[in-house]
Amino acid sequence: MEVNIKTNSLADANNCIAKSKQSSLWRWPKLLLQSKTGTVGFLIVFVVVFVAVFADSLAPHNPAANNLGDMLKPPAWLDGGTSAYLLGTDNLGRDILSRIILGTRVSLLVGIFSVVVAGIIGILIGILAGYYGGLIDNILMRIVDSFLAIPSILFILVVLAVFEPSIMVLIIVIGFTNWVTYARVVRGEVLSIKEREFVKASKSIGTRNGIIMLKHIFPNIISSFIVISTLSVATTIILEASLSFLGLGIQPPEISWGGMLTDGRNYLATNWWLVTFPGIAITVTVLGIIFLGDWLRDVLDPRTQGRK
Amino acid sequence: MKKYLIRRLLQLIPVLFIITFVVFVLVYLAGDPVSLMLPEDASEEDREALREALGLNEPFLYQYFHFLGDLISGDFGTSFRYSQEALPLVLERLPATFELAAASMLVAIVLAIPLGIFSARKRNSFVDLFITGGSVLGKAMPNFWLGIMLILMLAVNYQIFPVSGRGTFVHLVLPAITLGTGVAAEMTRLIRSSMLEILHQDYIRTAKSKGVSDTLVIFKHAFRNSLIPVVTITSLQISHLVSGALITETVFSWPGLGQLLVQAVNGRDMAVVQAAVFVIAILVIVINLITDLVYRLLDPRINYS
Amino acid sequence: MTMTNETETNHDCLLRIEGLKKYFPIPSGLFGKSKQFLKAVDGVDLFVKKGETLGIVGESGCGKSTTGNTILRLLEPTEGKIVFEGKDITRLSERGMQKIRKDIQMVFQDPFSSLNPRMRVFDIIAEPLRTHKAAKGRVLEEKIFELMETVGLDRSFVRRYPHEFSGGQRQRIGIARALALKPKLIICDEPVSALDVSIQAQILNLLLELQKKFNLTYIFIAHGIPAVKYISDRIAVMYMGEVVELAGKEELFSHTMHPYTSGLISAVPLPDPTLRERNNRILLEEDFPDQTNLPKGCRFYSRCPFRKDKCKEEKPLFREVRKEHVVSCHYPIIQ
Amino acid sequence: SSTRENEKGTKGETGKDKTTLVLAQSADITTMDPQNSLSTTGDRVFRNMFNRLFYRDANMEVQPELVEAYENVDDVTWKFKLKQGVTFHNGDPLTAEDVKFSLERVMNDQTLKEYPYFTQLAKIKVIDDLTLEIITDGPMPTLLRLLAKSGADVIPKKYFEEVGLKEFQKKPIGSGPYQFVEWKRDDRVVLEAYPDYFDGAPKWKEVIVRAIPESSTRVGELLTGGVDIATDIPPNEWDRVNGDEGVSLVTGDTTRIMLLVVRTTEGSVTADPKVREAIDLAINEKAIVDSVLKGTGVPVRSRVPEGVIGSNPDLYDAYVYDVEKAKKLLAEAGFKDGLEITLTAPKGRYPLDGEVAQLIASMLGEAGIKVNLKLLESSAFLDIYNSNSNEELLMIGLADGLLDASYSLVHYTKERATGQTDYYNEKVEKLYHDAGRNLNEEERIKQYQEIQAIIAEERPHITLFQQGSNYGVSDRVEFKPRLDEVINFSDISVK
Amino acid sequence: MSEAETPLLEVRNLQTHFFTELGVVPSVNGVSFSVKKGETIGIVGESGCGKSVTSLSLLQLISDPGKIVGGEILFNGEDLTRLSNKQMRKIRGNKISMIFQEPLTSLNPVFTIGSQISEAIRLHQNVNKEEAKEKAIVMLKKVGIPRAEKHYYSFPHLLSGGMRQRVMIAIALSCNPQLLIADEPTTALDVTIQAQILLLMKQLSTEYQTSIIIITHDLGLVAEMADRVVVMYAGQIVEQNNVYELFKNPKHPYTKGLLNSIPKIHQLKDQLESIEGNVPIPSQLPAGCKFHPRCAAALEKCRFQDPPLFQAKQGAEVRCWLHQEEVIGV
Ligand SMILES: Nc1ncnc2c1ncn2[C@@H]1O[C@H](COP(=O)(O)OP(=O)(O)OP(=O)(O)O)[C@@H](O)[C@H]1O
Ligand SMILES: Nc1ncnc2c1ncn2[C@@H]1O[C@H](COP(=O)(O)OP(=O)(O)OP(=O)(O)O)[C@@H](O)[C@H]1O
Ligand SMILES: [Mg+2]
Ligand SMILES: [Mg+2]
Ligand code: NI
Repeated sequence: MEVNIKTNSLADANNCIAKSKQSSLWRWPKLLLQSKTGTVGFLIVFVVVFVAVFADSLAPHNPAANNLGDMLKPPAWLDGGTSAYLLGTDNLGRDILSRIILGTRVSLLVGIFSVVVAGIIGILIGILAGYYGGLIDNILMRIVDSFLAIPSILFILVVLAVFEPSIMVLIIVIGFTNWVTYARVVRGEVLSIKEREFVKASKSIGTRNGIIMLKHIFPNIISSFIVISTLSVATTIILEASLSFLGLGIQPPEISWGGMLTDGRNYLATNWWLVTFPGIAITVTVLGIIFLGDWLRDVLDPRTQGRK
Repeated sequence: MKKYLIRRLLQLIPVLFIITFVVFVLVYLAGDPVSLMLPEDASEEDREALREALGLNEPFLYQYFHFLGDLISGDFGTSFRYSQEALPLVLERLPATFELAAASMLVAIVLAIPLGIFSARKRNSFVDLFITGGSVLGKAMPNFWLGIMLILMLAVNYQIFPVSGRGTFVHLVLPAITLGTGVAAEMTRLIRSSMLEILHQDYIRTAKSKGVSDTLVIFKHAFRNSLIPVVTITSLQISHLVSGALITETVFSWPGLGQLLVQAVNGRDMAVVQAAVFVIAILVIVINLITDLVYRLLDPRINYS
Repeated sequence: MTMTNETETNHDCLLRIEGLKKYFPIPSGLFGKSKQFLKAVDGVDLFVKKGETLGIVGESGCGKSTTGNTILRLLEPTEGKIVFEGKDITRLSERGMQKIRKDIQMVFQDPFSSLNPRMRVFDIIAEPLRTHKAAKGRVLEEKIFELMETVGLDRSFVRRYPHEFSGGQRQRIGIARALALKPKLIICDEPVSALDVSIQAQILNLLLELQKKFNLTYIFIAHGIPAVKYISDRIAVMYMGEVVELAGKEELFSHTMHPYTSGLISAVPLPDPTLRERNNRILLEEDFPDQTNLPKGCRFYSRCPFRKDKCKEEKPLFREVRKEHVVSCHYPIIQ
Repeated sequence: SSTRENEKGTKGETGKDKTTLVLAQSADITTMDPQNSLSTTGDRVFRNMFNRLFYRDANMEVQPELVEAYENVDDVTWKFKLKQGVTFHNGDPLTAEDVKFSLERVMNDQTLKEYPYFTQLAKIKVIDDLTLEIITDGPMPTLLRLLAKSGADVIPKKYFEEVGLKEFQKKPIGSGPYQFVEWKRDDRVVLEAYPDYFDGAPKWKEVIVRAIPESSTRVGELLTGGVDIATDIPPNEWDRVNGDEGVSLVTGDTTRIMLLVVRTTEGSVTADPKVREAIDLAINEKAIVDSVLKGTGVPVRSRVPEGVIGSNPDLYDAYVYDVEKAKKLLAEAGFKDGLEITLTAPKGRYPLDGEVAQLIASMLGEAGIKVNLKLLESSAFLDIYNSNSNEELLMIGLADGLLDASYSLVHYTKERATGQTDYYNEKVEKLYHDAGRNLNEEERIKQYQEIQAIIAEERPHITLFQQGSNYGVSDRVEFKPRLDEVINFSDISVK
Repeated sequence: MSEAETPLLEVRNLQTHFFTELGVVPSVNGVSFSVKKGETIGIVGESGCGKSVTSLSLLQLISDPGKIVGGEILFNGEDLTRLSNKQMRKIRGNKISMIFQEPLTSLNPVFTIGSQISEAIRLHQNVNKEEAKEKAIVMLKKVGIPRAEKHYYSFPHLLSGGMRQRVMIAIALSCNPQLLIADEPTTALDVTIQAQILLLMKQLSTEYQTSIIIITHDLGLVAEMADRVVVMYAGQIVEQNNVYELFKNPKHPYTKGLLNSIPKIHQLKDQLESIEGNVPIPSQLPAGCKFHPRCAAALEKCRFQDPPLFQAKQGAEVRCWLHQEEVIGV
């Protein structure tokens, strides 16, 4: 119990500050190790991010180099496979392992940043609607309803028809079609947070609305945002696969797991390895992200994070 | 209650207005339908002539208000692609779309409820982990992949179900599983977490203190409460099922709205896109309304005012 | 009503509210236009003298918090007048109000929800100072340490988050925040009802101490009657949006006149088992009128053990029955 | 299921009986108006529902269909005598008025997709019930071919005028061997035999044309006996088709040539003929055809497909490939250190188009040409193509609907090339216009062949290969693919 | 405690711990007390001192990370900690019932109050639906709910807090339990309503000879209701005595502090006494006497040695070294 310690000098106080800073730095790994699934999730995500960053040096082959002599080679451990292509080759004789390694990059980029884009729009609109209520809320929510009713595939098709598909465009487009969910969730959250007394307290001090939204509302919705967004990263990776199915995904020579799945789907019956390995990559990554998200939810929940 | 319904339905008007405008802008931006209607080797004069004939030379706003005027009198215009009235084209798809959506929802519910409850009850056990893994897999499998797999296994290899097409009940099974799995995966997780939360509620403790058995606590006291958040998500999911079944429809050559819509967008077929989005919008809003009512049915605390 | 105006001139009056009403619309109708209102506060006249503590008691939902919030214009009053230091602030612009809010601060009921869980203590206490640009940098830091010491918090706590504190400590943070701008009036909205018995006393003592030290004026809202009695100079008893009795605390307890007040007082369990069999207890029925559709007569009619026909028909006036003791009842209890 | 059930068209896809034929195509038809459809999928249906004045036999020779006799009255006037006793499905007799009505409709209605092909017709004159005259705008050596082409279908004037286009689409009536039963969009078209067909009762009682866009599903249906013939089987599915008893793969040719549209506009790097040649040399068309396409296709050096009048046999089954020389040419052109160009290509429009484009990109890469590949979804691709915003290279597949070189070679005229390839060659221009009015068939062919030889050297188009077509066919039926990809149901027989 | 009469309930050295991710929380750490037939026991103590956990332990309703790690709970001589889940269900709601603090959240919002009462009746009594309903209505009338037949079909949210709490009481009493545990039954209510509820409970206990354990941190409430009082601090009993003695002559410094820090209506003081410091966190209890950091009278010994529960004069039990001598004196 530190209640009775009287520290009179500022230096002492600063000392305490430094200590508490340090302890908060150590708190995260500690909390992480306490949760098994959290640790697993973190490890998976860490590995995936690592692979994405160092993809170029990790890939054993040039992933775009097609080798017409080595088309559709099975994985190394099967008859006809060679150790040169650990996971086999695709229909243009490209090394699947290298493609998966390189594909990590795009899939993660698209997965994460489109969620960020959606999150920014959704949070902004959700906070405004929830905080001000009344007419503003009504107008914004009608817009949200409208967007909900317009099939997202329409947006994606049209935008990709207008702009040349690139990672940037894809991120923006997916983000732009997914913001609605966030707006709804955030608005609901804001409606309850703005009734909490600390918001009233801040108002009673004379704080301006903008500041209240920024300092009081926003930090308190961020944790539930993190939880839905980790799930959403997963959905986005898969959405990219579906877009590839429609011919709207990432363009070669850019490689994505979704694109690999789509290209390989024609070979499902005959050359299973074309889709199985990118499929496993997606599943494992998604699993990792979901585990990490679940853990984050627990940690960010003040009830579990606890009164020490 | 009646007033509530009327108010909700009146809200449709601004929403539909926004939708027509957004869709019009989108399709307008998407490009020239004419170039898609003529063969690859048609000349520029041919295209210009067609444009003229279709009234596509007018300025944007003129075209929009012209469209809006027609719309108010119930006319969505004529499909470029099918040279037919757009609305009937859309409406004739509804039965197939509904059929698939309803069946997939059923699959999802039948899978998700027991799994969700089970994994909540056995929280952190091996079974829970297994179900979580399964639902992640369910989410991570793209529809086309699952659909083709199912066809290969159950329709081609074992010939239990027909490969594709729409007709009898058995035709519905594989597409419904394909589409329902993803929904089930999400629902399972949702039921699990909402169940976990409910199980910590005071009234569960009350029930236990009355001597109610564990099974009854789960299925009577907890389940209905845990459905309340599930219903909201389900309504969102149904909206997706109505408009977003495209890939499953393509794989199983199921003549639903999704295929129509994508083809219409690809062909810049303004009238059909508008009609389809309009119909989907009304459906989505009506579905939302229905879920709201169900919500109210499940939760007596909400009143209609 | 005339009475309050007279007294006001006699005393050095910091805050005066006249005929304050706050109606909450109950949404209904086609476009959300409502014809029905929940009359949370329905014609309240009060004044607070400089340096005194005005207690407000009453059941949950009787409009205590609404009154408090309306004074600070956190809620816009439906009707009535709020005069602070002789200045009518009822229709003051948002800008003008911000200046006034420097002088009126609030301490909230729930120590767990009144502090933003994601802000450090430092920032919580600094917020009013920053908002009103009262201090910066070193000065700000010094000020915050000073405030923390004033409310009995160790300055080494500045970088902690609210969840790292106990309820009593959190309430101290809330008080420090309210004190930061050296306000003239502090509205305490049930500041101790969420606290443990042993901590409650600490906070009550602290409030009294601060009052002496800074010559503060309090409006102390609570439903715990003993605590209100302990801290207040005068007490207003509210029932269904109205003040039904108002008097100095000694006067109120020794000459309780409104049947509701006496029911309230007698229902408080006394921490003395020997008094258990006391027979002067007044039990009130549990038959609340519909708050959206109040009866035209006395609002307490349905629960009053002494009700008469007149009470049903006629609304009692708020009148001074004894010196500085006003009550709105046709048949006040005269001991 | 019983035949009776199939006749009602309810559950017909079992197709195991001898009177029902089930066909699976990769896309649905879009309309029931035969003059407003350009797709092969549509043609396969209309060919069996409607008649034309002429038709093409299995060898692509033009033969009279509705015509009893005809005569070339002068350079611009043709006279036709119609067969007697031809009736529409509603029983009305087919007369010269119907032919006039149909041809005038497609000549005049600009909104019809077939309109652009029929602009050279000037006038139709009805002489009597069974005789009519067609007057062309200038000498027209291709008239008979045009009259055998899609869009020249004869529709019933009286019925059409009576019910209007909308109703006609709901219940189309033609004079062909099969009559309309129902059309469920994106699902199936059901036709049944027209017993009073003038050429004798058709073979099949019922024909179902299903739309199954996903190739593996199409193959699945074929393997499980759901369909008798499935079109567009991509090479990756061949093993499945060939490996299964009871079905086999049938391959044929098409008139579609895959080619690269090259920008020769002043200022673009490909304006230099050396660069264009280098590109051609760097691409190994044979390897592409053999590897990715598994041999369905033939490398060609001409835009005019083999089997079409005016094609140049020297340029069929031919390709140039020499990376070293390509590098040398590039160096000569001043691109010693390589150059960068953009290749726009569709994805999902033609079989394995994306893969082919990627292969080309990497082949060019080996010669030192860095390719920015733009793989576009079909409609976005067409937008680029039609708006002439193609950059250095654009990959496209062009077919020849008329089966006449004039159709293909128009691309090299100044009028058509402007903005797209910006190619201009005076000689080509002259040859093309002379040939267009030359009624001497032999001479005309020579002129066309000469144009092709020039083009093969100057390369405003770098042609890749003539595409093949693949059908999965159930062993219970006998089927021979045609060059024009049309399927005459009556040509298919039960084994 | 007289030896002759066997108590209805006897708790011996009950220990309930929570095994959380942040370590073991000994929420209840060796609690012993007994309840006689017809007796009302009050358990007081600040928030978090283990009152609720004690009561939940009695019914074996401790949920997941929590576990009863030691002690016995003898109910009619039978050790409840040894019973199977099934046997325990027969006791819950039947012989021992419980009323919880929050009347709003303790009733299931989606079922009518009637069905929630009759559920308990049907579980433990061999009656059919109709009879259960009748009985439930009788119960509703008994706890003073007006128009009981109509309210049978009401959903909880339509009732006021007081009425909901009455429903809870009706559920708890529907099977005439021998022991009623009321865990802060009135904290959510107004004093005027609270007075009614307390009266109701008193009447019922005299009518059926039901023993009551009333858990609260309101000493006033205990003074009104209880025969005997158990004072808890940090998972332990620090003082136990009959109600009159305890209020007249509190022994433990904590009890004293508690009594002094209550503002009282009828006596006036200028300065309230208060207990300095904060309630310790159960996972970080101080060594020695758990109260010593807040205790003005703490001895050196208090800092290191946990005092046992001493038998003091006037039948009191006190956990404080200051009262060690008194024991010896007896
Ligand atoms: N924002 C609001 N909208 C609608 N009704 C409200 C609102 N705020 C308060 N009320 C209603 O006004 C009445 C008075 O509420 P208020 O919070 O002032 O009561 P209170 O006396 O402070 O009660 P408590 O002791 O529970 O805090 C209540 O019936 C409440 O439901
Ligand atoms: N599920 C749990 N997990 C971890 N600790 C718990 C749990 N439930 C209770 N505790 C701990 O046990 C201690 C005793 O809790 P309990 O609910 O018995 O207190 P109480 O005396 O009833 O307080 P109150 O007056 O607030 O109801 C608390 O400090 C709490 O932190
Ligand atoms: Mg309040
Ligand atoms: Mg408790
Ligand atoms: Ni001690």
